[in-house]
Amino acid sequence: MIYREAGVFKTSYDADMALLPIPMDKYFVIAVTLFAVIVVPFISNEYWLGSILVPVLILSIAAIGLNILTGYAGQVSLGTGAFMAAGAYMGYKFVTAFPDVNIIFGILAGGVSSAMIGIVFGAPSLRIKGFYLAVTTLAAQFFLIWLFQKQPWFVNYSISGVPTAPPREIFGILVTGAEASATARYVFVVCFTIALAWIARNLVRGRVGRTWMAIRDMDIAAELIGIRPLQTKLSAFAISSFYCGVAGALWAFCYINTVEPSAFDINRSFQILFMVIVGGLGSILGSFLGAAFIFTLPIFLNNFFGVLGLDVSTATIRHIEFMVFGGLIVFFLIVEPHGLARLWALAKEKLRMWPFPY
Amino acid sequence: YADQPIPALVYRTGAYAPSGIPLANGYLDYFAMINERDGGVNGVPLAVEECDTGYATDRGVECYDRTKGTGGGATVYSPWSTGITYALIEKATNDKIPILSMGYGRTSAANGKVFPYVFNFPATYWSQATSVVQYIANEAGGLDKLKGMRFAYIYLDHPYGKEPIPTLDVLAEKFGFTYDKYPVPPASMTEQKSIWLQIRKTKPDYAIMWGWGAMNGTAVREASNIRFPMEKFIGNWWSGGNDAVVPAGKGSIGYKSATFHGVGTGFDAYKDVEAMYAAGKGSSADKAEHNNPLWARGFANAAYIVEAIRTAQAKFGNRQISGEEMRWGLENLDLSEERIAEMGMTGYIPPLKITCENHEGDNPAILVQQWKGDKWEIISDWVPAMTEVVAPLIEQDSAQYASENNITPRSCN
Amino acid sequence: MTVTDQQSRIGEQILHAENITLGFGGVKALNDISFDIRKGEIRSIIGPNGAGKSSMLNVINGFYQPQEGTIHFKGVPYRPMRPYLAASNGIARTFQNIALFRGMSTLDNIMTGRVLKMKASLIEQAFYVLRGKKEELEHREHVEKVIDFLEIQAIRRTPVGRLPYGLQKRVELGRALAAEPDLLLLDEPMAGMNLEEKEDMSRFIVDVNEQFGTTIALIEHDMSVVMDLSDRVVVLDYGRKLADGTPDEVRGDQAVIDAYLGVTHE
Amino acid sequence: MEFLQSIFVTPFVEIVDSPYFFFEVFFGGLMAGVMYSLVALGFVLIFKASGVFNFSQGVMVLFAALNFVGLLEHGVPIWLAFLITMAIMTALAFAVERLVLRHLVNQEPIILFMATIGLAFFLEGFGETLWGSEIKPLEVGIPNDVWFMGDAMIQQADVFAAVVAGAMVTVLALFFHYTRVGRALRAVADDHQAALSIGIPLNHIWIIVWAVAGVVALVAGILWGSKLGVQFSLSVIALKALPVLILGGFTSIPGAIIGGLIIGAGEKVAEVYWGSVFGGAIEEWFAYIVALVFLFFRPQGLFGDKIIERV
Amino acid sequence: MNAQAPASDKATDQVTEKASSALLQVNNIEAIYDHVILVLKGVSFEVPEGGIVALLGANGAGKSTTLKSISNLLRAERGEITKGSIQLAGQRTNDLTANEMVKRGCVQVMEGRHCFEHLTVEENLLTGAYTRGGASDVKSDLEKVYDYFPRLRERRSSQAGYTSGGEQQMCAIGRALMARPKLILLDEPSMGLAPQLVEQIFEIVKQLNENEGVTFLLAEQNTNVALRYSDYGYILENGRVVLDGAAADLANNEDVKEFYLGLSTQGRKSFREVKHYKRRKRWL
Ligand SMILES: Nc1ncnc2c1ncn2[C@@H]1O[C@H](COP(=O)(O)OP(=O)(O)OP(=O)(O)O)[C@@H](O)[C@H]1O
Ligand SMILES: Nc1ncnc2c1ncn2[C@@H]1O[C@H](COP(=O)(O)OP(=O)(O)OP(=O)(O)O)[C@@H](O)[C@H]1O
Ligand SMILES: [Mg+2]
Ligand SMILES: [Mg+2]
Repeated sequence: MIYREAGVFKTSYDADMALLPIPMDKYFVIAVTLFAVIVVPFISNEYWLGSILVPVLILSIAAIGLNILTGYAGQVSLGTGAFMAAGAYMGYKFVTAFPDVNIIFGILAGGVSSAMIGIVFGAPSLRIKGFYLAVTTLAAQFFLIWLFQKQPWFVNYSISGVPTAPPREIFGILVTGAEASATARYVFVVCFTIALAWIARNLVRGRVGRTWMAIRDMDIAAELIGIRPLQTKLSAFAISSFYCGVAGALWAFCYINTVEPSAFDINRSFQILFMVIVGGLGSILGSFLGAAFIFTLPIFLNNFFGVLGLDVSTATIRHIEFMVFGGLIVFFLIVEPHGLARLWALAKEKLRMWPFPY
Repeated sequence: YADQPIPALVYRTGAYAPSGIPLANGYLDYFAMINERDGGVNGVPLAVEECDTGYATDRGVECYDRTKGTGGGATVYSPWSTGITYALIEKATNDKIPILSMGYGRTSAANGKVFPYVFNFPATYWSQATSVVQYIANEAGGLDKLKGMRFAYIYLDHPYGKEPIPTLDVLAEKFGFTYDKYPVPPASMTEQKSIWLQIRKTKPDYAIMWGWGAMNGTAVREASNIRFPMEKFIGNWWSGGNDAVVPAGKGSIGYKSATFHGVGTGFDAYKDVEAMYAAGKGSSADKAEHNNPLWARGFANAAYIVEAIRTAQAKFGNRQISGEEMRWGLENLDLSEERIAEMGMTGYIPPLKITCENHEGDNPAILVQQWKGDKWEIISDWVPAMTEVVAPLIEQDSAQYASENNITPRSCN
Repeated sequence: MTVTDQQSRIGEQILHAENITLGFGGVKALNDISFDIRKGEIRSIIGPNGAGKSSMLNVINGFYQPQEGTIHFKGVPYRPMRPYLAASNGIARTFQNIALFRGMSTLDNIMTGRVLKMKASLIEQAFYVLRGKKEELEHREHVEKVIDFLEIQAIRRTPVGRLPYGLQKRVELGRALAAEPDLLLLDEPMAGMNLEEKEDMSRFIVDVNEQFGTTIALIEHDMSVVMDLSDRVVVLDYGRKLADGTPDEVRGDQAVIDAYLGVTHE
Repeated sequence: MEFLQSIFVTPFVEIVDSPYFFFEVFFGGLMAGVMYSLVALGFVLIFKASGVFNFSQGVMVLFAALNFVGLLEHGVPIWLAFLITMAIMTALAFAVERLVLRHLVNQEPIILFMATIGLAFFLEGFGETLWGSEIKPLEVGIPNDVWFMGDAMIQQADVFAAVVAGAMVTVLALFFHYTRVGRALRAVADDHQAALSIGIPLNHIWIIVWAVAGVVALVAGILWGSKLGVQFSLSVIALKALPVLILGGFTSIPGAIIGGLIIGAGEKVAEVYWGSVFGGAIEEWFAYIVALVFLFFRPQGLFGDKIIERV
Repeated sequence: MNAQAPASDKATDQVTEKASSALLQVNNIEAIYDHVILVLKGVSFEVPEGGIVALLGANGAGKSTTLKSISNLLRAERGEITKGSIQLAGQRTNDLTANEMVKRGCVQVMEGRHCFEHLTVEENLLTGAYTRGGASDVKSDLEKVYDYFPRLRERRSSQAGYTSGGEQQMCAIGRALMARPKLILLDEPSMGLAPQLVEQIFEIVKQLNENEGVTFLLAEQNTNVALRYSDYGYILENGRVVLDGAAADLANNEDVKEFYLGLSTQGRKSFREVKHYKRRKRWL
């Protein structure tokens, strides 16, 4: 037995209800966290920090957000991009309006305003269900992007329409804008990610999380045992949008350094959706796995052929990249419809039984 | 000598591929030709590395980060996308790598005091807007004729499409014409019926288009559907590729567009390219594609870069030059008629002089080309921009930018 | 059980349904039905398939809105009635076609039974502090009692979707019990169970009824169970009320035999 | 005040004082709607018959069109090209069933949805590797002239498209409702496992619908392609089909066309008469708002199957 | 299939010789869900041509799984047979698809109804006849089913999703009959049916069996009825057959009496009187 949960006895419900009841998991997670915050910045170079890890982490936040909505509360949404945009634009407004308020609040402000918008666009979910709802969330996608484009107010009337993320410091270190070092931006983002992931975990295993899942699994039954559908769904929309908003703000401030609509177009929404599904619906861990997988796969493939040094035009590479990408998504779904997270869990089960087949 | 690393952020895939492919081909063909014909720039071979952005900003940023370090530091970037350009301006400035966003990107970057590392010669959107109006005036027989005219402005509802609006407002003010705005949402570029029905109703004197991707073709198509007089329909230089006229077939004959370089097949430089093709080198393109203004644009862009490298080498020696040195090269670029003739590009690109404070060049101007059904033809001579109109706008916007990002403009003397 | 302590167990009316009429387009699922449930009794509803039994329960906990008639619960009339109101008034139920939250573990399923009793704010939950934490623990403790009571400790953490039918029914009962209801509606809790399990189930029902004094409305097709457990039985037949009385009265009733029981077999 | 006027008064004044123009806009809208319906139809077919929300429908349109022009460019006569492409789309259906659906029997809808997105990526890459990403003109002799009704101008091409769409819808609707296979298709959509248990061969069923959807995609591709030229953007028109889809109802074939007409006319009229008030380009989201409003009263769309809620 | 397969196949062949009359043979099958959850641990039994065989056993014993493995519906639940073989009329059927099984005349009525919600009751029944193509006698069969279940005739035109639990159950059974199968696998047919309907259903089973020679394999909780109507029975306990015999013998087996029929020596005891300390006996 390599991995074991048997033989671990809990003496209190407190212990049993801890975030990670199984010591092995706990140590693992703690180790990873410390590693991410302390070690990574030193061992990895600027490209990895700035162009792989930062975006992956930010997208993970968004993925967690969508996962709360789709994976836990069962409301499929295609409007993620718009909610990210809301975070980005409102965050920008806030930061420029209050230049000397700590940037952290700027980011959070983005999240909060996005949450409010989320509530508005979540309202139809009471009556509209399933794919019908999914498609209606596109209304949010298109309307919001349109709005942010149309109203010069959102970009402080800059003629170009694409404001750059203002540089801001924490403890005298630049964390946003292009001048900020990759390391600083990474640490800033990773802290956000960890905090938000932890909160998400608390939420989904607690009361509100259970009500979400109840609504997801059988909304009528849920209502009959006293769960209020509207409240529950809206809370899911709000929190989900909050996460997306924060992600959007970080995306604009710590990654692409500009607040521009096309960064949050419908393709973004789909990208996040892939992450959630490939990673695993209803799994925080999955959100991370999914984000990492979906974001890095194309880049990997793209480099991969380069590495092979075979003389194919970039176009062909890109097309093959598309094919492989699509192929892999299907492949993974077939191997394990419940995503990478489930694969991980199965692996653990196998480990538990190892060396016996089952 | 170490090779001169030139990462090429191209897009041969995605929604904008039809425009991206010829651009990329032209761009790469010139570098390839230099390597083939002269064995590089003064013996320094150009190491061109493609990275496909698919026109997506984040992908472009990733490409930039991935390639900026290669071969001892990238020389210069041409992002070929307004979005990517915006995202790269600060990054590149930090990394001391110049950006040549030729006829796109941030117009106010023309102010070299605030944007030391960004160049957008030979002309900016705002200059272009003025030139287009100028051209219309010329056609009508004088600026005074503009009074009371009514234009339709069809644009991609995106920062790119909205850029010239401030300029047009000023001009409308100045010359007493009016214009209706018709934004085309990026997500439904292919759906313009309502717009063209309105145009059919309002019967404007001219239709001006700031389009991109599938929007161009659709617009021309719809225009021909409602029987709009094509010679009164003029697109900007990104609406002047073959992709704009192909869908409408015969219907698009007569459609006009701006360009900031010559088109056609006659130029001497092209002969060397064809020679290279014959030798089985160069891009997949065949000489037929040379007629596509977008190919020519990529080609011209590369030519400017190579000339800038020469200029830099003249100062720093014939070796691989750094991004910073390249910046100097670009800033001191001075293309005389003679030099252009040597390049075999007479009539293809105008003489040009870049200075520290003016990164747009000394005489922004456009040509107007017209689609003849099988090829584009230049039907005007250089139409200069109204710099007196544009300059203050550039001042204003770059000033706002500087203050927002607490930049103190450098002095140029 | 002797008559006397039955009286002591059973109190006054807790629920009273008057002339309930419910139709769906053509079909009249319920036609002018009136009956009452007394506190602490086990009240069975039987009748042929499609008689309107489940519909009756759906009316009682507000999932269907009857076209006519009113329902008094604990003396207060209510209509229209939203399901979650019914729940907060103390009506819990199980379903004919199992309606568990398939994606969740047994534990979580039963915990959801207690949502109405949890008051922690979102923030407290988010940071798992104060009430956020306290409640989780308290209620977990109560839920564990339920789990022990139903003898399902072993499957605490199994996703219910994987459980065999019988156990699912048991978990569903657990979820209902967790809410500590005053009135418990059971829709065919023993369908698809073998004798042993039926015995267990009956045991639970009786205990719930006797220990916690919970009033129970029971739909069941297994006559022996119904006759043994219930204090009073109401018989529905295609929307009409056919008979109402003690098991023995009902068993004797010819109409009931024809319409429903058919040949008695034991 | 004068904002309110520009919303509630001016537009109607305009409508009244140039009715021809209104008719033109309205009719143009209807025709645009028909074009959406062509794409929506493909969605409906597959959803109705297997409960799969086939996101790759848009790309299938592109793929079909690419093959079609590709063949034409190689000098294949139109009718032959059409047949060959049909064959290709059928082959595609086979492949999809074998390699994808077969392994995902009885999974949640969203998983299948996701799989089709994966498929979309693959097809896009595949199609463009085969035929390249350049824009290709498509000329199949669809009438390109105009008729005039008074001042109002009517595109013959639009009318042609409308006729084609109408014909397809009628045929398919009849097929689904009155044939044994049609019934089986609906059964599959309801419950894969039960369908299996009574011997409905899921794989055949799926091949059938995907093949049919493929052909629908081809027709859509040809009509759109000859309008825009065959290029990547063809796959994006799927987005325009979605509001049509929910408005008409995922499971209703006539719904696809009627939804299309409503959306088309609605958004065009809105854009022309109210767009300017809001700064233009509102039709993009307006379609969704319209759909939303309808859904609020009929959550299953105008003609979709009622969502059954029982306990 | 894994390594043991050939071996077990040989075994089967011998079996085939031994009892060739068996319409269905299940030889030592192991079934597993999700690659990890082992449910059937070597189940063997056989169903003779024209017989009625009952599978009894507690919840989770694996009855449904067994039936699903026979009808090959297991795959649709990410389950698979990892060992052993199943033979229908002497031919190995492990690798057939579900609809091929139906074509060969083996239909399963699944546990928990599974009607087609959006189709009307009648359409449900008609789809049942899918494998028979456009056969002309479908109409008459439809009538026959309606005669069996008059209630269905009343509700024929309402969507199955809106019918009551029992009505759905009837619908599911009727649907299976429409396929004119040789072998019907009934999973808990009596579940949720009113008493006289239960009797009725088993009467129907009997009729079909006698008049039309249909063979039945039923997984049933209502041991009492099941044993009265079937002629042979197998008792399953978590994945293994623990007892089998002629229905009559089983009915008289003391343990069966006590734990499945609830008839202890002093007759049936009331459900109220069930004792908490009741010894729960298991064969293993
Ligand atoms: N939502 C509904 N829409 C239409 N008809 C309905 C609906 N709910 C119930 N019915 C009909 O009302 C009648 C009673 O249904 P109900 O479920 O109450 O029967 P039941 O007594 O529970 O039968 P069973 O014992 O089989 O569960 C049935 O004929 C059913 O078809
Ligand atoms: N889809 C599934 N995934 C995982 N495990 C399953 C699945 N279906 C059934 N099982 C497991 O297989 C075992 C047997 O289930 P099965 O349904 O065959 O029992 P059963 O005898 O039919 O019980 P019942 O009489 O309640 O129907 C159960 O322990 C159950 O947990
Ligand atoms: Mg019922
Ligand atoms: Mg079973």
